[in-house]
This record gives sequence, structure tokens and C-alpha cells, in this order.
Amino acid sequence: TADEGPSFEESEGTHGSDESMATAVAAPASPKAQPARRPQSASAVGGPVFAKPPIRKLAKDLDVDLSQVQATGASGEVTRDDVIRQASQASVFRNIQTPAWSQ
Amino acid sequence: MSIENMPLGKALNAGMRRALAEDPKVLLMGEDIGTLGGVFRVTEGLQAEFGKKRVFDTPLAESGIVGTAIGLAMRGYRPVCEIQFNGFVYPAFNQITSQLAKLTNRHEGDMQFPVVIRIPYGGHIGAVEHHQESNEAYFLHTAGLRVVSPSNPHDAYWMMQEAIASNDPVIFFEPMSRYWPKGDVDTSAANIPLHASRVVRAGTDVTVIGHGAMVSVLLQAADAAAAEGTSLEVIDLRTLSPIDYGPILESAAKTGRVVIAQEAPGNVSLASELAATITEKMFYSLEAPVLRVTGFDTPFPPAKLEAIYLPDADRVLDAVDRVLSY
Amino acid sequence: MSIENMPLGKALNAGMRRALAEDPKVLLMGEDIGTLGGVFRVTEGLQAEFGKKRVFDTPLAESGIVGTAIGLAMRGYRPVCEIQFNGFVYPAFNQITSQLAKLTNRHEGDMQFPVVIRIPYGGHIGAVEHHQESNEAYFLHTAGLRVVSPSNPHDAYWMMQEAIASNDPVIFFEPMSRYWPKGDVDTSAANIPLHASRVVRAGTDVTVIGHGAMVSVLLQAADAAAAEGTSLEVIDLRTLSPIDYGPILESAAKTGRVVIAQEAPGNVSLASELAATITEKMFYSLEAPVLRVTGFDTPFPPAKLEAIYLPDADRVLDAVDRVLSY
Amino acid sequence: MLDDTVDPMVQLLAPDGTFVPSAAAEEFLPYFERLTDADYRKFYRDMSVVRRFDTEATNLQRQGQLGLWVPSHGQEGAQIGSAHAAKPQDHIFPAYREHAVGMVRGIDVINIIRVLRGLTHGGWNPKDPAFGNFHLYTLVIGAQALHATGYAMGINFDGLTDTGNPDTDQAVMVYFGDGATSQGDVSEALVFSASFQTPQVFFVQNNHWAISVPVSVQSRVPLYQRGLGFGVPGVQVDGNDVFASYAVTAKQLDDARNGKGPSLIEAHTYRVGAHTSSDDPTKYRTDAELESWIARDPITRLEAFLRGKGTEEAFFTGVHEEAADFAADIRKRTI
Amino acid sequence: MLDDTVDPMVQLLAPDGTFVPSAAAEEFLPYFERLTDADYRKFYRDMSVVRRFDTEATNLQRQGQLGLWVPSHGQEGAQIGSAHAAKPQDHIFPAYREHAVGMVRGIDVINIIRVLRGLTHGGWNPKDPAFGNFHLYTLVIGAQALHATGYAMGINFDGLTDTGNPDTDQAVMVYFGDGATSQGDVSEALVFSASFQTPQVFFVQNNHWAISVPVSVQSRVPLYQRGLGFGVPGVQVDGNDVFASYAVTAKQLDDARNGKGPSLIEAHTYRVGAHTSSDDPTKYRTDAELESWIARDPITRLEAFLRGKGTEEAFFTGVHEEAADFAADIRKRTI
Ligand SMILES: Cc1ncc(C[n+]2csc(CCOP(=O)(O)OP(=O)(O)O)c2C)c(N)n1
Ligand SMILES: Cc1ncc(C[n+]2csc(CCOP(=O)(O)OP(=O)(O)O)c2C)c(N)n1
Ligand SMILES: [Mg+2]
Ligand SMILES: [Mg+2]
Ligand SMILES: [Mg+2]
Repeated sequence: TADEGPSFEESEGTHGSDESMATAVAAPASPKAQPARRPQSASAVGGPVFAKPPIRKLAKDLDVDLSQVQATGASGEVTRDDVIRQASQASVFRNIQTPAWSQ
Repeated sequence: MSIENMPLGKALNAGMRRALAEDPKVLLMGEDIGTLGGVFRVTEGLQAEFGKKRVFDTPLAESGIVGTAIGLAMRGYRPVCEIQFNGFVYPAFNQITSQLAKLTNRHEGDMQFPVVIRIPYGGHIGAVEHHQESNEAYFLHTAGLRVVSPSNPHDAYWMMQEAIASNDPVIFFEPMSRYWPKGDVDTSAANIPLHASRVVRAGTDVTVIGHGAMVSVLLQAADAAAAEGTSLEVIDLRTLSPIDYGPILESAAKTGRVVIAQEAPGNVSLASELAATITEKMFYSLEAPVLRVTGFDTPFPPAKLEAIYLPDADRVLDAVDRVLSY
Repeated sequence: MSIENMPLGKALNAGMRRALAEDPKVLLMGEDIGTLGGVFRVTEGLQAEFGKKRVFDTPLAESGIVGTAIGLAMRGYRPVCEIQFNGFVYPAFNQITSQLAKLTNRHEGDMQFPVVIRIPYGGHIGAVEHHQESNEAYFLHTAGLRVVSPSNPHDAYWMMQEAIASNDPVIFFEPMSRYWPKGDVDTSAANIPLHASRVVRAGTDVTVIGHGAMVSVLLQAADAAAAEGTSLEVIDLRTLSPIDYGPILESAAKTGRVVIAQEAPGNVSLASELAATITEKMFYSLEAPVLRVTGFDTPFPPAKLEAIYLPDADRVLDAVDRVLSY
Repeated sequence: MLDDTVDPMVQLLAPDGTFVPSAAAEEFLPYFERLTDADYRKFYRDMSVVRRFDTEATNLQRQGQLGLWVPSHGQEGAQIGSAHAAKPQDHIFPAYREHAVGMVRGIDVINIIRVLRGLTHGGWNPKDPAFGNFHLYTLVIGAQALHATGYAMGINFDGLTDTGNPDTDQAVMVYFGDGATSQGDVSEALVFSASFQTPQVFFVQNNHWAISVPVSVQSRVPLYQRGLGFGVPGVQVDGNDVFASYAVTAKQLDDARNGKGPSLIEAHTYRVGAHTSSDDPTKYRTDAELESWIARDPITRLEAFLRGKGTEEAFFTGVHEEAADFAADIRKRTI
Repeated sequence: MLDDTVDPMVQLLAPDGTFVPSAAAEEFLPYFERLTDADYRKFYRDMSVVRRFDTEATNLQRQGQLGLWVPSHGQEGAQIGSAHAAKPQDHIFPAYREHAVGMVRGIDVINIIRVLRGLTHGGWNPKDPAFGNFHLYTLVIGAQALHATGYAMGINFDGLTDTGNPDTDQAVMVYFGDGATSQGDVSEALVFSASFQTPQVFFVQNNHWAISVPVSVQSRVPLYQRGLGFGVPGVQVDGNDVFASYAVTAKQLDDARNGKGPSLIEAHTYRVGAHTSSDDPTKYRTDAELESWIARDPITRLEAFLRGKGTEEAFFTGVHEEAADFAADIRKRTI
């Protein structure tokens, strides 16, 4: 039952390509790597977004970009009110700037 | 700097050779490790070099191997035990769990137990039952053990020496499928300590975490993702217990999206712990739940099915897509 | 309806008696279970009633107990093995993990392995080393095993019979500290199936989840919280593998806040899995990370320190406060 | 090496094929004497076919058709002799090298090929009546010894030993190697078998090596003695003597069925091939040792005996043709 | 029951205290003969003090001061005899009932109390020179047998056996019970000890019960034979005869130190008390059996011998006072 591998000497090149430490250790990410599938752009308000998952869901449902929200939570997190405020502001602006097409 | 290019198996051999040479108390013991040099030749040449009192074959009994290693440690030796294959460590489970892991505590620190247990593990070698398991979870849940696994020759060389130098017991998981690929080993200096995780590829969109053979799968996935414009940050855990959360949390804070990959079945596993802890510590930063890509919750399948069972780059990329779609 | 008030230990005894009476293939085996009726008297009277071929003492060897039970199962018997104390199951770990758990798979279903392994577990009894561990995690990670634990006499009575009737191996964890408290047992009918979790107290603010002896701690915590105006929903897992996530996710959706409590050390444990899975499935519902209240990641301490080690209502309430403060 | 000078060893055929029963053989002679000429030929045929099968499987592995092969070459005497000694109602628990035993019990050995080809962990249904109660291979050394003992406890509970009916009384035979004797599970199986007086034969094939480790590392006293301190009597047999293997096993199994409890047989034999196809035995053993064992080959020995009895050449040619056909069929069904 | 009619049993003192060496005792007599009158008294004193200690601890447990107590009552002959046979440089691996051995080796037995009081899992530092290389208790049955064997392998690697210097050569003695012999770990310890020819004595206290299970469930042959099939010779001794226990152990340890490898001693004795304070032995054993063993009590027996030699009453009174003081001191330091 004990199957053994070939000795290392015998096996050069047969068990996968050589991998040097240089490739194993990080190559810096290319600067152009702008994530195609990433839903949010960099924060306009600044810094990473802090929000608990239901707030993220709420923001998604209300079409709010969390990175644009002014966070008022105790530890800098976005609160439910913050999202709602942002959503109502956005709809106000939308109403002003882009009136709906009449049918 | 003194760089040598060698396979991981050879790096382990070189690490053990150096430990044997530097400390006369270091012993190697196990089944077929002497004349044969181990079924994977990882101990090749060491009995010839250091003699039968330093490197020796034992009777075929894993509980006996670990139990006598404990006694040797009490006597002041530093035994390095080879378990021939992952699925054969269970006969030693009592000695490891109720004895080795607890003895330092039982002695209130008066005695130390510098025993290393080497376990070749993981899939991709097409072997028969019991030969390809990733059973680290059992040892991670056991307080009193250190658990590590190198993913590349340089780490293998240094982590082996650091494990042997540890005064605590270390379960040393060797990724079998990585025994052969070569890499550069800087024999003049280790670059980071034993219990440190490491970013092996920097990225911005999703953090992907793994250990052992999974690291090369993750690097492959990162290449593929990059081609599609997604930047993965790849973290090699290196040490599975205790986990070095620093680089992990820093990365999660940056990306907000984490995928963990392992060959072991998912239920109550390393991936569960990482997902739970990362979520607990980084709750406000996560854009998506931490997703786990794991072996299935079944016994390891026959060789012809292992490709379905083992997480590959595609399964990792699928999880990456899922965390990005939140 | 036929209600009897009895302690949990007695309910297990009654459950086994009924299984023995109904199926001549059911056997009980283990150390000191015959004449003595077990160190906890859980099998008391059963050898006298069913004879030494149905209920018998074995030599003192746990691997032997489980290994021969496997052979008896192959022969068509349904052995129920007692492991005297939790910390003494490890000698049987190889037979459980590499054999019992895998044999149905190895036989591709051609043979079945209706073996029950009874393990008294948990703290609060002030015993010496190895006698108070909660080591369910090892078995949860092992695909091919069912794992259950009753928290009250009614469940004990029925779950024991259902476990014996299972054609898959079942690890049956018996909460030692609950052997004595009495409860009503309806011997006329089980109310829910073996693999079902259950809301044992409805609430609205925080979901608290546990199993075995922890359930009564959670109920205690719920009383205290109610007095302060916080409503806890308490869930008894009953079955640890596979987990019945239905009631758990429903509750988490309602409360958005979950605390898991267990006596076992937290690292790579049941609590880790629950936290990871609940988060994965209910990501958008969670107002706070799932918090875990567990034994510490150390060997189980000497008896005089167990009160510090074991999660009590205060530690649960502290976690409740923390999830509420998110 | 056979150490028959020190310990009583049952042998019927000398290595040169002459019939010279050893002193220890006496009590087993009646079991040999009931064999007919047809039985002798059957033994020869079976050993030859399984040897050829083993060669074919080794080739298939070399050609990449199997992940691994576990050769039985050299151990056919111990296996074919003991397998034929079992009755249909007996249950057999093999380790992983008992291809010859499986063949005698009726399993289609393509099923063994399927295990080593990586298609299944099992291969056959031990409950299928066609498969002669031959249980699955167990790769975890020694674990099956306890399964066998538990199974035999079940036979006792069923009241199917010592009933006086030799056609229904049952026994269990469990196979393992010299290395396996060191495992705690094997010792515990001896404890339980003695305690419950199971109808059971422990059949140890001492092929002198556990991969690269010589039997002297496992035990400094002969392995047939291992059971004594557990209350399990032992017999030592020349495993390369198919007649002796048959006679000793038949007697011990009879005793087991007749309620005399367990016993242990140490069959001295040799693994002529590698441990598995991944192994290189030249790393740890000498050509001289190998040669000395090839000189005691079980097939050659029986051939010499049969030729000594004037068996016609056509018989041997026929067996070799049958073996070649068998191997060709296996190859065809594998690829 | 002592089965000295069947198997050779080493005994020097008959149950009535008369000096009547059994046939099997002969080769051990020189070890007895080197004992002086002062040694006899020391043995008596030690057995009496540890008996009194055991009673005190039992009381402390009943009064709720200890979670559990594990009585050694009845086994003082085996323990005090064997403990005195070890040299200071030897290493001792106990199970959990070897209070008498620990006392002889120099540990302050309040440390044992601390374990059972739930204050520690350890209790003492086995590296403390004052504690006579007496290792920690091990509660997982049989596990310490392998630790002892590994330790003894280390002595060999250190070259500290068979040097010709009896004052520095070392040996290991490991204690376990009749029940423990069934554990795989104990068998594996026999395998390793034989393979590595460790300087080691396996000291089995056959107290006839493993909790409620009689030794006949563990083995149907005497336990001193257990090692034979592993290559570990065995000796059977009357464990309630402190002189015989001393002499046999001294010889076997000498052999171990002199490079003759491991051996096993089965000391026949009896657990007069309960298994632990949680146990009720009346559930599984008869008064008659208990009485028959009390009639073979090791302390009474030595007292009769000493009185036969004309030992003054003052000696006995002194010992009993010392024992009472010892117990009072333990009580004071416990509460
Ligand atoms: C518990 C366990 N440990 C180690 C192995 C690896 N292994 C497979 S075969 C073998 C040697 C077995 O020797 P032996 O029992 O003499 O049988 P043989 O192979 O010679 O027939 C070893 C060490 C295993 N299969 N199981
Ligand atoms: C591995 C293991 N299984 C079960 C137990 C529970 N147990 C404690 S003592 C004992 C009986 C031991 O009997 P024996 O070896 O004869 O020693 P004694 O207690 O008679 O001195 C048992 C079953 C244990 N401690 N360890
Ligand atoms: Mg201290
Ligand atoms: Mg062999
Ligand atoms: Mg006992």
C-alpha cells in the first residue's frame, strides 16, 4: 500500500515546473489592474468603508454607494440613518437634475 | 547569501541534516526512514551520515513511535518522528492528543516536549486510500500542539529547523505533491520566523488564503484572475496553529473580500475557524461573507476521482466571483 | 401519552432497554457495563435482564471495543459501545476514523455499520484529567459519522433509540453533568426526528445556540436577560452532524444577532463552523458578527479551575451584550 | 531464513519437492492425506495462475494502467494452501496482498485491479455469495484483525461453533504480515479473541520484510509464539510448502469451528517482488537472500513433487496456457 | 487467587510470616540475603505509613476535601518491595495507584493529594532531584508504558547500561495494572522494548480487578507470560510478600542495567479497597474473596515474620505512632 515517489534526482522536471522563491514571493500587482468586477469605486469621502452587512444590503437596495456616505457611527461605521440620509439626498438630486421623461 | 536550487523534499532533508549536525540530541525515527531513506526519500543518506543511534527504523506501530518519542524527549532528546502517510497517524492519536499535547501543561512547564511529527499530506499524487488526506483539523483543535506546513523549499528548509528547535511539540505537515518542484533556498538565513503568515502575492480586490500545496493553486488562480483584471492577494498561512492573523486581517481590511482554500473537508475545519475569526475581527470591513473552497465532506475518493474532490484554480475563481458579486 | 419523570441517565437506560427488547441484534459492550452497570450506572440492570451475550464487559482496550464492534456490525449485529470517559476515546480513534467512518463508503453501500459509540462528556463534575473533555470536534470533522447529543431526558430516551436504529455509525455524546436532573419523558412518542435542532425558548433579540449541558446554561442566561428586558431565543442543536440549519437560520434572520456557546475549546470547533456557516448563509441579516463563547484553547484544567474554564451564564450574557452593542 | 533447527516447523515437502514430513508435521498429516491427486493439481494450477496474474498486473502498472501494484509473487504457497483449507461458510479478512486467497474464494480478481487502478476503495461486495465471504482489503495495517475478531464473536453469539455439524459451523481467518504484528490492534485482537474464545485463525505471512524493515526489528523471537502469552496457541509452518500450509490451516480451522478457540499460524515465506511497484528492494536486501528464497519457490517445489509422481508434461503445458489466457483476459478487461 | 500450583511463583514468606522460599525463589535468594534487619524494619515502617496515609486520604475524600481517592490498600507489599529494589539513578513511571512507590522515591505525598484534590494535573517536578526520578501519574491506561520504553531507549543511546559500573548504570521501571495489559500501548511497549533491548522492567500489579472486571476477562493465561511471545521474559511473584517483591525486582533491574534487556514481573496482589472512592466493590466481588486476600495481607505477614524474629513491641508501637503523625500532618496540610 505504501506507494513511494521517485527519488528527487530521478524526478527532475517530471513533477511540475521549477518554482523559485522569486515567483513564490509576491510580484507587485500591476498598476493597471483596475478590478473589472468590483462594484464600488474608490472612496470619495476617504478611507475604507466600515459597515455591517445589513447596512451594505440596505445601501445596495437603495442604490447608495457606501463610499460616498458620511459615516457617523461611534467607531466610524456607516449607520442605517447615514444610508437613508444619503439615499434621500440622492433622490432629491436626481429629481432636480434629471427629471423623468414624460410618457 | 548562499542560494541553492532544490526540491522541497530535498530541502527538508537538508534542514534535518543541519539540525542533526548542530545538536547531538536530535534523532530521526519512523518506519523505513533508515536504510531506505523513507518512502519519499526525505531522510535519504541521513542514517549513513549520522549512524543508527541518531536515525533509526522502528517497529511498525505509530502509537509506539510517538509514545517512545515522548519518553526520549523526557530523557532530553529531540525526536523527529515520521508518519509514513497522513492516514496512518490515527493509531498514534491517543499518544499525541492525551499525552504529547498535554504533557507540558501536566508538568506545569517543568518538562518540555520538543517532539516533531512529520506527516506527508494532501492529494494530487493519485495514491490509494489513506494516502492523500489533509487531516490537520484534528491537530488544530488540540491545544498544546504547534502545527505548520511549508509551501516551498526555502520555507521547508528553515521551518524544519525551527520546528526541531521548538521546545513545544510540532506537527509538521509536508505537502507531498510539492516534494518534487524545485525552488531557491537561501541557506544562509531564514527570512521570517516559524509562526508567521506571509503575503506571497500582493493584490487589491480579493484576499485568497491557503497553505501547503494549495498556495501554488492560489498563485495559478491569481494569474488567471489578473488576466481578467481582478487582483488577488495571496496569503500563505505557513503556520496553522497558532495562526498569525496580522497579515490576514490587514489584507481583509484592504480588500473586504476573502476566500479560503484547503484540501481538507470543510466541516469544522481550518477554513471554518479562519472564516469565523476574520468575520469576528473585521465585521465592518467585509463586503461579502468569507467563502470557503474545500475538499468535500466525504472520505477522500479513489484516485481517479481526486481531481473532482480537490479544489483547483477554477473552484477558487468561482468563489472569487461570488465574493465579488456581493 | 405516557409520561414518566426520570433523570437523563435513567432515560438513556430505558431507551437502551427498549432497543434491546425490540431487536435481538442490539448488543451493549464496554468496560464495566455488565455487573457494575457502568461507572455512571447508565446500563444498570441490563445485563441481568438480557444476559451476557447481549450486554457484556470487554477487556480494557478501546480500539478493541470499536474494532470488534465493527466486526459484529459486519455480522449483522447493532453494537452500542460505551467509552468510559471522553478522554479515553482516543485509543479507538484509528478504528473510528479510518475504519468505522469510512467503511460504508469503502463498501459502496453494500454493507452497513450501525454502531453507536456512547461518550459521556463535558465538565461540571469536578473530576480528574481526561474525564471532563468535550471532544466532539474530532468527530464532526470526520465525514461518515453522525454525531448527536441530548440535553434532556425526553430527547435522551428517544435519541438513543433512534441512534441505535440508524444504519450509519453514530457518536452519541452524553452530557455527564445532566445525568441526574430529572425531566418528563413521553415514552409513547418522540416529537421530532433525530437530526433536528429545536428552539427551546422563543425570543426576539439575540439567538443563542448550544448543545448538551450548555442548553441549561443558555436557559439560565435567557432568564437573566429577560429580567433586564432582553429576549433571547435559545436553540438546542441536538444533532451536531449533520446540523439542522433550518431553525437556526430562521432565528438568525429574525434576531440578526447570534451567540454560540460550547464547553469545547474554540479553535477549529463546532462553534467555528456554526459561525462561518451562519455568516455565509445570512450575511445580509447579521447586525453583529456571530460570537463564540467556548472553553479556552488549553487542556481542560484541574477541577478547582473548571468554573473559570467552562462558559457560564455570565460569559454568555457578556457576549449577548457585545452582539447587541454592534 | 527458515530457522527450523530451533523451533518446530511443519513441513511436508522439502525444497526439492520430495515428501519428507518434519517431526512437527505429524499431527497435521491426516489433513494432508485426505487430499487427492486432483487437489494437488488444483493447487499447482492456482499458484501458477495467480503468479501469472501478478506478473500481468505488474506490467500493467509499469505501463501506467495502474497507480500501484502490490505483488504476491513468492507467497502463493502460504496463500493457496491456507485458502483451500477454509470451508465455504468461513469468513476471510485479508490485508492487501492476498490476491491468491481472493481468487480461491471466488472473487473476480479484476476487482483487485480496480482498487489499484484508483477506481474504488472497495472493489467487491463481501455479501455477494459468489465472493466466498472474502472481505475487502484493509490498508491500515492490523485494523482488520479486530474486525475479524468481532465477526468471530458474532459467530459465537449466533451459536454457530461446536454444534457438531462441520458443514455449518463457521470460523474466521484473518491475514496479516510480519510487520503488522507490532501494531496494537493486532495485540488487542489476540486479547479479545482469547477472552471471547472466538473461532478464529490468525494467519501471519512472515515474508521477512515490512517494506525495508526486516522482521528482526519487529520481533526477536519467532512470531508463531506471539499469541502464547495471550492464550492463543501458535504453529509454525513452511509457507512455501503448499501442502503444509493447507494441512496446518485445515486443522486449526477445524479446531476453531469445534469450539477450541483461536490460534495463530506463522507461515514462513518471502516477498520475492518489491513491496509495491513504487519500491526498490535492492536498496535494503541482498541478492543472496533473494536467491536463497527463490530456491525454495512454492511452485517449483510442487512441480518437482508432481513430476516426481510422473505427472504428464501436458498438464504443465495446459496450466501455463490457462495462466497466459487468464492474464490476457485481465489485461483486456483492465484497459 | 494465587495459582502457584500451576506456575512457578516466587515467594519467600508464607502468608503466616514463616520464611519458606518456594522452588522458584532460589535464583533470587542472594538478593534477599543482602537485606539487613534494618531493611526489614524499613519495609515494615514504609508499608505501615503508606497504609495509614491511604486511610487518611480516604477519610479526607469522604469529608469532601478530595474529589476522588485511589486507594493503595493491600498493594503495599508489591510496591514497597519493588520500590526499594530500584537504585537512585533508576527512573520510575507509575500509573496512578503507586503512592507507596512515590513515597519511597522521595516525593512528598501531599503532591498526590493535590492531584486528587483537583489543584493540578501534575503535582511534582520529576526533574527535581529530591523526587527520585519518580515521574508523574498517567491516567490514560497504558500510555506511560511507551514513555518508559522511550526513556529507556534514551538510556541506551546515552551508553548508560552495561558499562560495568553498577552505581551509574540505569534502568527504568514502569508500573501498570492487570487491566492495562489489554491496551495496545502496553503491547507496543513490549515490542519496542524487545526490539531496542531497553534496560527496563515492566511491573504488573495484578490486583485481580480492573474496576469491576476480573482479570480473567483480560487474560486466560497468567500475565507473567504476556511478554514471552514478544521476547520479554517474565517472572511471577507473590506481591503480598514484600521480600519476594524486593528480591525479584532487584534481580530483574540488575539484569536490565547489565544489558540483558527488558523483563516483566507479575506481582499477585489484591486491591482491598474500592477501585476509587467513587466505586462500590460489593457490586461485583464476594466477601469471601476479599477475606481470603486479607488473610494474605503484606503488612500482617511481615509483622508475623518480625515478631517471629523477636522484634520488640516498642518497634511496632513506634511505627504506628509515626504513621499516625504522618497522617495527621497530611490532614493538616490538606485542609
Ligand atoms: C497503520 C499503517 N502504518 C503504516 C502503513 C504503511 N505501510 C504499508 S505496508 C507496510 C509494511 C507492512 O509489512 P507487513 O505487515 O510485513 O506486510 P507485507 O507488506 O510484508 O505483506 C507499511 C509500513 C500502513 N499501511 N498502515
Ligand atoms: C484508556 C483508558 N480507558 C479507560 C479508563 C478508565 N479506567 C480507569 S482505571 C480502570 C481500570 C484499570 O485497571 P488496572 O489496569 O487493573 O489497574 P488498577 O486500577 O486495578 O490498579 C479503567 C477502566 C482509563 N483510565 N483509561
Ligand atoms: Mg512546578
Ligand atoms: Mg512482511
Ligand atoms: Mg487491576
